[in-house]
Amino acid sequence: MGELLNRDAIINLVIFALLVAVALGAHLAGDGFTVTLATKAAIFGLAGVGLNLALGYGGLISFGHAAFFGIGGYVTGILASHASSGMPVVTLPFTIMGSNEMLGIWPVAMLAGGVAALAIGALSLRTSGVYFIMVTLAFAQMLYYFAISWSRYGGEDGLSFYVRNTFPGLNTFAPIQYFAICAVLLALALVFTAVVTQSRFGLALQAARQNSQRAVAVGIRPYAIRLTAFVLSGMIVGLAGSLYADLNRFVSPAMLSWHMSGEIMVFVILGGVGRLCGPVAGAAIYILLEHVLGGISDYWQALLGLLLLGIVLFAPGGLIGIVTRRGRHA
Amino acid sequence: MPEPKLNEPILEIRGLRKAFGALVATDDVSLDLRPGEIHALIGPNGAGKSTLIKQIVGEIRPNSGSIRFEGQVIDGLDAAARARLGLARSFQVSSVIPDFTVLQNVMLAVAGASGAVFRFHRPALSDRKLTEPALFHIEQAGLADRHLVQAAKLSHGERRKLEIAMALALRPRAFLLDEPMAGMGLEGGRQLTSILSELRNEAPILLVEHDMDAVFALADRISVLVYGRIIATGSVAEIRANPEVRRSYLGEDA
Amino acid sequence: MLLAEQALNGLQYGMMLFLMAAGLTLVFGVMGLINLAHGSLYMTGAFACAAVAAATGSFWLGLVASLAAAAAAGALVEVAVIRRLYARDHLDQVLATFALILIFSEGARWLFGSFPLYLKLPPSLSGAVVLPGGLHYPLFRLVIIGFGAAVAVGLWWLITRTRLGIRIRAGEADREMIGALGVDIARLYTIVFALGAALAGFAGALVGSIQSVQVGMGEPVLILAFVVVVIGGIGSIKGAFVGALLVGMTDTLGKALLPGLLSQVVEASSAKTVGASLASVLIYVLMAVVLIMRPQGLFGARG
Amino acid sequence: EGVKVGMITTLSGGGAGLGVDTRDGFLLALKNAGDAAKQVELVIEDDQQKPDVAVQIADKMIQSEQVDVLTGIVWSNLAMAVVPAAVAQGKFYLSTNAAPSQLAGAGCNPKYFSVSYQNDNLHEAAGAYATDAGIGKMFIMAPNYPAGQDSLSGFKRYYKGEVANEVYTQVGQTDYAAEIAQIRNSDADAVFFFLPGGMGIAFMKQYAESGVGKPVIGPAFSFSQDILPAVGDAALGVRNTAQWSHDLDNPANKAFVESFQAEYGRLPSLYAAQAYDTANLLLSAVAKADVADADAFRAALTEADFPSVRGKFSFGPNQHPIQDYYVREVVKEGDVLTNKIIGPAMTDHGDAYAEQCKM
Amino acid sequence: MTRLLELRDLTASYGPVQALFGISLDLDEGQVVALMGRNGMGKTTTIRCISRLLPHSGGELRFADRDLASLSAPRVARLGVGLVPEGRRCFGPLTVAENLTVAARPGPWDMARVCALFPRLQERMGQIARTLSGGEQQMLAIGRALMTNPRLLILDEATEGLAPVVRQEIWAGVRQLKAEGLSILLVDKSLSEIASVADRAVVVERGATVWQGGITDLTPDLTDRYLGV
Ligand SMILES: Nc1ncnc2c1ncn2[C@@H]1O[C@H](COP(=O)(O)OP(=O)(O)OP(=O)(O)O)[C@@H](O)[C@H]1O
Ligand SMILES: Nc1ncnc2c1ncn2[C@@H]1O[C@H](COP(=O)(O)OP(=O)(O)OP(=O)(O)O)[C@@H](O)[C@H]1O
Ligand SMILES: [Mg+2]
Ligand SMILES: [Mg+2]
Repeated sequence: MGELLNRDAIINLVIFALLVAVALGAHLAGDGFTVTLATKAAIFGLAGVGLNLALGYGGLISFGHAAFFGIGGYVTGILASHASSGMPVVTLPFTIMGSNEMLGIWPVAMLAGGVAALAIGALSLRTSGVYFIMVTLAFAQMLYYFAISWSRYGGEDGLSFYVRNTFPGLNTFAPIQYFAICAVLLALALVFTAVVTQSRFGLALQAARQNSQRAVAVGIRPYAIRLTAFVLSGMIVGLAGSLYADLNRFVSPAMLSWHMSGEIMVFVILGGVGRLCGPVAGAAIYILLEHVLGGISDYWQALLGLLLLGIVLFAPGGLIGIVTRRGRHA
Repeated sequence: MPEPKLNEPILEIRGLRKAFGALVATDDVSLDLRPGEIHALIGPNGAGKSTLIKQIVGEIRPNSGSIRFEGQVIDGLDAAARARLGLARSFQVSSVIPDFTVLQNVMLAVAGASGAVFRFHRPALSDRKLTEPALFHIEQAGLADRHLVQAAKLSHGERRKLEIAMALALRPRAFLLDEPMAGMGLEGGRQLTSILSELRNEAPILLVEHDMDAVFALADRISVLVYGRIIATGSVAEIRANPEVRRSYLGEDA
Repeated sequence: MLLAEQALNGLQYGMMLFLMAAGLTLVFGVMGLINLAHGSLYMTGAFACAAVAAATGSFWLGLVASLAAAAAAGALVEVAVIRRLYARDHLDQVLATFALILIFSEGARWLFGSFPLYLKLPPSLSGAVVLPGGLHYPLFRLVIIGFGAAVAVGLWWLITRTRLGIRIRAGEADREMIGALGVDIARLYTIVFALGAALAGFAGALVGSIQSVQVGMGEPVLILAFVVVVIGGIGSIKGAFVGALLVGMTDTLGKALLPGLLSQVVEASSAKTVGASLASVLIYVLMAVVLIMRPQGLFGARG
Repeated sequence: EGVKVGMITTLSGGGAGLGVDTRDGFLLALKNAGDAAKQVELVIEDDQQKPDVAVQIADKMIQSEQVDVLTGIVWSNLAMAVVPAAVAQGKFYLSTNAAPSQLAGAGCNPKYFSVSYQNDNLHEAAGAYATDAGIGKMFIMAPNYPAGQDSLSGFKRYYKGEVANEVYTQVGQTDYAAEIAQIRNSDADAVFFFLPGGMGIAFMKQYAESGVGKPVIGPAFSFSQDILPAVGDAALGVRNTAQWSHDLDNPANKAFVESFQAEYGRLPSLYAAQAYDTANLLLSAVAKADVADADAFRAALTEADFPSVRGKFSFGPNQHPIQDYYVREVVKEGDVLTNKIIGPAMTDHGDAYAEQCKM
Repeated sequence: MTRLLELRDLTASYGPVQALFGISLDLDEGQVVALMGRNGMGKTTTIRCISRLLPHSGGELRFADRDLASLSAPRVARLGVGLVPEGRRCFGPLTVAENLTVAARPGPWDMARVCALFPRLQERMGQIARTLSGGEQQMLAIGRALMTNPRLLILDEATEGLAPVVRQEIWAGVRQLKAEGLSILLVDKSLSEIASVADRAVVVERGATVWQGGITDLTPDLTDRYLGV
């Protein structure tokens, strides 16, 4: 186990270093767009890392994580747009002003993601299997339709806030500096996940996934364990949503759509379920494919489909599974 | 450990009843488990033995009746809470965490019993508060040299021993074992018999078993459950002699 | 009168949903496979029908073509892809069938172009009829109710009364064991999947002829069909049927009544939009409530 | 010198048809311009109809490819995601289609031009037409999102009769039985609806089946050349409003329609016509001014000195068109369904937001 | 007597882990052969190989003069191998009647005959198999295998987890089947019952055959050595 762990750690480091290297190289070559793509990979990777906590380690196949992604995004968009208009977000029961400070926005986005995950998780976790997949989807769809018709913040048209929020000491509009912010947050999330999954809680979470009846019999409440994992997962994904909103300076219901949920899930599966850096590799490869294939043909989505299909059929452990030549992770 | 008064039952079941639709699986069952004893529960297939165990551990809720454990009424507690109080069970079909090693499985039980699973930072594998007791119980169950093997790769008999180790790790006040001998083979069965007879010194055992050789060798008392009702309770000799038991369970020539 | 018509609409919409969900239930419930590409097979049927109807001028030939094309596509997909996924968990099925959606959609766009196609009901099915009570009602919607009921009965009979159905259910319970008893489950599953696909294609052709036939038409249907299947309980034809009617009624009556009801309490102009918003999430609320009350769906046996 | 143009439009997925027409119309104008088009360097990217992807492409075109002008977005929500940031970074944006009200009123910008219309215009024209036609009571319907809400207010702005009922449908809805029942049971004389894309096709077919038979009025979107073949005969006789039609009688239009058919083998749609005009507007400005001199270039654009396929065309104070709107009727020419102009709906019409625009 | 089943030096693996290292076994038409060995020695694995649920990696596997190596599990079943697997594996959601008909093939065994053998099943025809008691499920599993009209019936721990009285019924059934001339391969831990019904025994140890011969030749020192009795 110990020796394998080391190999995993090396792979994780390599993946993360590659991402940083690509961004830095592109920056030095003056290619801002590739830096943006790397930033997108880091943000989607972060969302994937969040989902992986629930899905990979906890076995909670959520088809509704776009809800938390979108909530994080909307929190950011709403706070930023209120900051620029100077109108308070809420006046009753107490006044909340807008903000364009990332350091102020992130905690709110994570809190909102976490609270939503608590509510959705508390109800959804009563079900399991395919039912769980579908209930989480249902909750995300509710939010999606709500956002579409919520005209106050743009409804279907979405909400633009034109300038990226600020971070003390950095010019967030410079692609490489914004990448740095996202990469650091991603690294923190990876460390957090690594620590949590090795902890007692992680042990209990993985036990509850594999055999919840057994977990109960040794005095563990799977429901509480899973709900906690789901909330942590929602918080991380909420943060990713906030970063994505800032990347685009724009949020829209598309962030809440089932396509988004599906894509986050694809990053995780593509990279390797339950592997620390799997989602990062998955997101990076997905974005790379999207970008490269998009140049080849108008019908590039079909090529993407074929590639994904090939990976499922012939590399069941995901991309990292190919590298380590092992099947699905514990 | 505060010992309860001698012969005061550790587990007292009173008037338990559970119906699945029209089928009454547990029909007004009352039963005691006393310190230091092995109390065997036998009865035909479908008599309601497993259902009774599931009610005691809190996996399913009885329709009526009450369960006291070490003097405390536990009817309102969920399964996890009962496990933490020291009700350790094994499953009719063995149930372990397949991808975990033997050690991780038992550590999980140690962690669960301590009630402190919401610990997020410290690596569990190097937590000596978990590993030391776990290794001790693995040794107790006779799996010492197998603690780094993945549970899925254990043979049937080893898996049953792992279940015992996990039960021990709960530092139980009572064991509830559902057919531990099933599929054990002759030799494995004998080994398990000797482990169980040791175990009764740790805590009393409620033993559900169809292997009559084992039951007759181990049990201090036997209760016979038929169609959800206890039709007889007594010593091995009394039960073997009971004509009703011979007819409905043991068979004519037993 | 309006309420009666809306109730009939709800029934009809439910039947339409059932038609769309029937194939999914079969594959999803009976074979335990999450098939996100169900909507693509639905689209395949609609496109095949439109293409053949345009080429031959006969809607009926198109309908036959939709069955054939979707069944063939289904069989191909099963043999090439799905067969390798039964033993895997739901995640791999999700990813693989997600990939299939991309392939099907872009394939259809490549073959048929980006613009919607023309598919129209034949004169014998179109127009309105007068029902007892003087209600004018489109004939085709009555036909849909008929088809829906027929498919429901047919499927129910197939699954519960025929040996094929018994074998399929046995295979779902224990795939290896049914093989050890001499039943070639692989071939059986190909047949079932093709049948499910054919039903999807058939629904695509029927429903497509009063909706739009275009790339991506299967996606909203897919989600609705999943909602229906899950509300009813996975693996239950009866459940899918009841679920479909429930969803149909809820959606139709919600749309028809909510804005009006709301305008009693809030100011009229926002009542329209707020009511419409509420109506659009109503079925998801329904699903969430059903699953929270009964986590295994209305008629589901397993968790 | 010359100008570098970035076109962001939808070329894959379900909505690709509109983007393809936009691209083809634009390319055709460049082709027809001959040598003059050498001044224009064009890069085209697919936005997949996703706002976030559109933003990222815009960033790329602005940061890496240093385009001067952006164009091509079909959908309002994508435009809202891209345009404000693009013009804030000093780029011109010429809209080939989407023209949300936010960008016409308080959010107007010297670098933003709509060459198509303002989103409300076709609905306003429909309202005006309904008034002119003396329709006493209307049933009006649109999807429940901002563009839908704008469309009904646009209609009501110029409709003087009584609104019998106002219904918002679900975005992406495919079954309209409930709404049709409400139409049947209302005392309205006619129906106005705005249901873009597949929603409109589904509604029209189901409406025709229902036998309700009240006349239908709509904006051109559901009767555009790309959609008509799919709606089929159900569309026959429907009155719809547009600022352009392939049978508009002017030389520029004749040349456009002919060359489009010759080049692509199909009739052009509204989107193709708008993109064609956009390209010609751009060419006219490039001929007069250097894009590096933003004020001069803007002035050249404002003149709108190009042969529009719409006949007369000029910009209002908010740089949205002032133009004529027509009522068209869906007819069959031989086997092909298409639109025929039956008369004007509004002349020299601007939009309701211009006065909020402070430039 | 003709040779019905013949295994020569069969080897097989679960993924990278080899489980069988050389199983040899002979079974003649009409014989009852007991496969014996301690826990985890490869009895069930051998049976899975015979049913082609697990591909063997080496050695020879013949049934009714055919090499089974290239045949699928359903083909082998249709050749006449009827399996009563470890753990019963009745089709839980199906009724008793459906479980019996699901794989029925024409022959002397039909519903009526199975019910005559196990009258209890007759009473429970419409019941969902999942809710049967363990003993009834075991009878159902045997009945289900018989309905395929096998030439060889394989019973893997068919009496595990059953009440003594039910066990006696099952053994009575097995004796009756033998009397009717059916060939049977069985695994069980009750030595006395095996002795009363089997003709021959095959003893496996660590995935290899270590002894085979007539049941009467299975001396106490052999059982002591190999079975730990
Ligand atoms: N969830 C349930 N729903 C309906 N019936 C049930 C349920 N669980 C158990 N039963 C029925 O209750 C009765 C008792 O079952 P139980 O498993 O307790 O028997 P048992 O005594 O343990 O039998 P065995 O010795 O065969 O394990 C059986 O008839 C069984 O079919
Ligand atoms: N699915 C599996 N994957 C890996 N190893 C397995 C698997 N099934 C069995 N084994 C291993 O193969 C060996 C033989 O197992 P098998 O089940 O054939 O034994 P058996 O003789 O039937 O024992 P029992 O009396 O316990 O049923 C054992 O060492 C076991 O651990
Ligand atoms: Mg039991
Ligand atoms: Mg075995």
